Amino acid sequence: MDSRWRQIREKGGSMVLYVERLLSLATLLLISFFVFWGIFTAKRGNVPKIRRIPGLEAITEAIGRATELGKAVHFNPGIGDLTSEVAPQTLAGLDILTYVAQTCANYGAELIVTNRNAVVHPITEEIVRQAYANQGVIDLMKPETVRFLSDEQFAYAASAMGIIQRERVAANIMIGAYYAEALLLAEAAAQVGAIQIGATARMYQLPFFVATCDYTLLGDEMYAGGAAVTGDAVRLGSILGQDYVKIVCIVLGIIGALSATLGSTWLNDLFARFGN
Amino acid sequence: MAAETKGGFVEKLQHVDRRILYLVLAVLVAIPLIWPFTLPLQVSPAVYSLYDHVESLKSGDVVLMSFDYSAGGAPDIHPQVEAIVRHLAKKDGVGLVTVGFFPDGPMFAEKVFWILEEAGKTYGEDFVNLGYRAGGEGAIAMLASDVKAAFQTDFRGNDTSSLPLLQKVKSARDFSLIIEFAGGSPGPPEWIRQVQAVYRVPLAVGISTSMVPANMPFLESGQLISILSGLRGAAEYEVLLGEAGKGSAAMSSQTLGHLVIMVFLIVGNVSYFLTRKNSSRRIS
Amino acid sequence: MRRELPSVVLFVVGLLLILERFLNVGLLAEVGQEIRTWGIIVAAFAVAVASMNLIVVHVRNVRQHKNVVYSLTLLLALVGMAGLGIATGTDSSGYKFWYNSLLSPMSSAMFAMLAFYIASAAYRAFIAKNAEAAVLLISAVLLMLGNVALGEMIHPNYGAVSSWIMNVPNLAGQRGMMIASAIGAVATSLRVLVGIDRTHFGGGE
Amino acid sequence: MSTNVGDWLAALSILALYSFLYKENPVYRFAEHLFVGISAGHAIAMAYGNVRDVAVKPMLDGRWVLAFPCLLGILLFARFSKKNSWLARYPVALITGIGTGMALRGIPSSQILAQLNGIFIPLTNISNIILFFGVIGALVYFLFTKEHKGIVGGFASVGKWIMMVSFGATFGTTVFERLSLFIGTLNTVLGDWLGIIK
Repeated sequence: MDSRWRQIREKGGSMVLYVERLLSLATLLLISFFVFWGIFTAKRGNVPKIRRIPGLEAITEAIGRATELGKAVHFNPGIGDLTSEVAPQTLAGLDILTYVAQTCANYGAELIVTNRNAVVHPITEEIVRQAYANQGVIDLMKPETVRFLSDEQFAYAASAMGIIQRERVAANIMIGAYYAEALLLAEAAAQVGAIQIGATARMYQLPFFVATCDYTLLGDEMYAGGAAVTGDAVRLGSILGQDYVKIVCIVLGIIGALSATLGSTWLNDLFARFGN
Repeated sequence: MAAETKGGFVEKLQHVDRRILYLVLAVLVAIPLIWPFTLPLQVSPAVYSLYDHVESLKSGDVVLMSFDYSAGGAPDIHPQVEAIVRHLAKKDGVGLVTVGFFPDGPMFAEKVFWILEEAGKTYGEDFVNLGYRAGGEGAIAMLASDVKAAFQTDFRGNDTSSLPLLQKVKSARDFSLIIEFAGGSPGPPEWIRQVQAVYRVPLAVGISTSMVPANMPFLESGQLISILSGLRGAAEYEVLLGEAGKGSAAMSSQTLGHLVIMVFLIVGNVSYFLTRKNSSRRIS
Repeated sequence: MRRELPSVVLFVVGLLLILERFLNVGLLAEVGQEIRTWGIIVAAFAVAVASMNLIVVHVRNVRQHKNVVYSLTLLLALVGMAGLGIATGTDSSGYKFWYNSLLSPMSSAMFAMLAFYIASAAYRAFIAKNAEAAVLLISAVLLMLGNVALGEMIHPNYGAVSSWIMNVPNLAGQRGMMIASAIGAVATSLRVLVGIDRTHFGGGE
Repeated sequence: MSTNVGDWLAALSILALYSFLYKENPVYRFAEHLFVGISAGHAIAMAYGNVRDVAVKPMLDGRWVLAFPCLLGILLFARFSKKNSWLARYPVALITGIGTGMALRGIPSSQILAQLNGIFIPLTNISNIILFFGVIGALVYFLFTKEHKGIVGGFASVGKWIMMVSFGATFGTTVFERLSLFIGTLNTVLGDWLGIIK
């Protein structure tokens, strides 16, 4: 802190506000402003449009191919639950399941949904039944369309691998929170030559999806995909707000780099002094 | 005809039973453990930085070590703890306080105390194991602001106000160095934003290898003074310490293991593209 | 009322902790300490509840005569280890014996099996079908050569190549992703704080 | 060959779990259930230690207010009853409130500002240029309301290729870590138990 602030401190007038944390507080307020403004305007009607996401479009293509080959589509909303910090990933998986189920009902393709989480299982059953009913093909839905395999991670993976290979599925769609078992599913599907679409925000698993899947949604892209498919105003507004924050960061980055290139470190010092 | 048999061989190559691949990996990784061969090992600047920091500690300094890893991830991280504690054992008058925010943490701290006892150090004066606290990031912030308020009782049931070593320590600011060993969450991000950013104490982390790339930005920005990268980090520290340990012994097995996986990658890709070219030629 | 009051509690707790960081007020620091102490206690109970869930599932298995032997093993192991830890203390040599000779090796084995899954996937599933996968696999191989001493065999200062890849392109991507996901995490936390998102409260009215 | 019971138990339990790699079998399932049970038992023992040291002991010394968080903790068990599972929302509100508050107060300075400060660098050498355009590119890739066309598309693809290198780094380090864990179990089986590792 430069001398002026220190004098105030030493004269006993203790600053109520931590001066060296002003910029961090401003950042938090800025993000809050943009996010809540985005949600507010989206709720009032002008809902933002999400950019093209290749992974999402590939789902339609994959289900189409499965219908041509007369083979099944396997879907799994990840092995996460609905209350821990991976809940948003499971939710995005369930949003996209709505889209997958509707497309399968539309094309008449056979859908198999497997679950590891006992709480998520009945929700997926309801989503698929709703989608088939909307398309008026509720008879297409069989008891084994949505299956709960096991709540133990690797026991789930072992039996899901068995289903993928026995049914020789033509498409394998994995969207949600994934851990080390994702490798087993991806390998089983690769062996039967299925088109694979993967998405997770767990960054330690993402590389293995990129290396095995034909299309991968990277990190937060799955949240945007989930919101785009369901048109959820709150989440779309929040995504718009986050975009504005990223734009501010990009502009600051450019200003900071240009100043540094011209030899001045005013922005570095500002961040270092007030950004604690 | 030749294309057919070549295609046949390549197809057979693709449908090798998974268990054969497992056997090849298991045998090739096990061999160097029985007959190790030593290989040159470059020590990274980050390991030098931590080694120099520990070497510069003076009598009266106290180090905090947090054990935030599970038994499952321990083989990749625990050899680092042994190497650094062996270095601390040589530093007279330097105290060590251990804590854990994973239920397995305190159990692994207890496993290295024999090294300190062998160097004549005693529990209570030279080292203390505070034990485990649930609550992750909140509990870390609690420890950092007031060590003895967060831990009125240590892992062995002693009253912390009666332990001589802990009288020298009130908050995180009183530690000369903090080393966090982590295999997941809470990990470096939580320690940086609740402890390093607030108390400005030198913070190093010893983490599982797969977490290193994602935490490199914290090293480059100076928020961390060092990152020890799994078993290799232990091997490098052992080189500086001049005492071979579990880290160096494993490096030759790691080398063969990596060779196996790289060969599998190459063979897998080559045979995939060969069969795809054959099958596409057959269809067209 | 059943959904509103908990949301108010959540908001007040979160806001107090945020204010504690940015305002230099003694009272706030004391309130923050008290909140965190309560948090440790409730988090400890939460660990017990998660294990209770396991007990409920496997007691039901035993009652319905479904894989009785396995469920009984689990229940006996659970009660035995918890009982021993509570009775003799988790720092007793007896407790350490069972911890070091069963729990520690078995959990390493459970995770070590992943090395095998990666090996078979490397052989069959990691195919450079598109340009992204190709760039990923090539940089992975370049770095793997650097992580073990194979790199040095190819060229004496191969280490400089792999450390440049780690310190420049890798770091750029990680830093960009860190900022983007940090903004996402703040947005998600804000929605939870003000009660827009309530997944953590579970279903039901 | 070791004569210590602990080494025998450790090695045999490891081999029982590895039998899953050959085929799912009863020995594996027995060992797996044993492992899940012991881990849960350990978690309970450590959690009990927390409640004893952080709540019960201080209460006996007069801090009776800590009875309230204990009550909150017990309310968590309401989740198992259909009718009044809403009671469990109060302890969850406390834990989630703490998690949210700690994240919101810490993330801006350490994971946004400090990282942005890292790209206020002179664009005078190739490394700094790659570092700068890589971070900006990754940020542009994660813009979801702007189509990836023109200048935005260009930056987004720079970001994507740079991120592929980062994923390659995570891929390679994960291979290293998994091998370390396997080597750890080999040390137990071949070293401590069979004694063929010097």
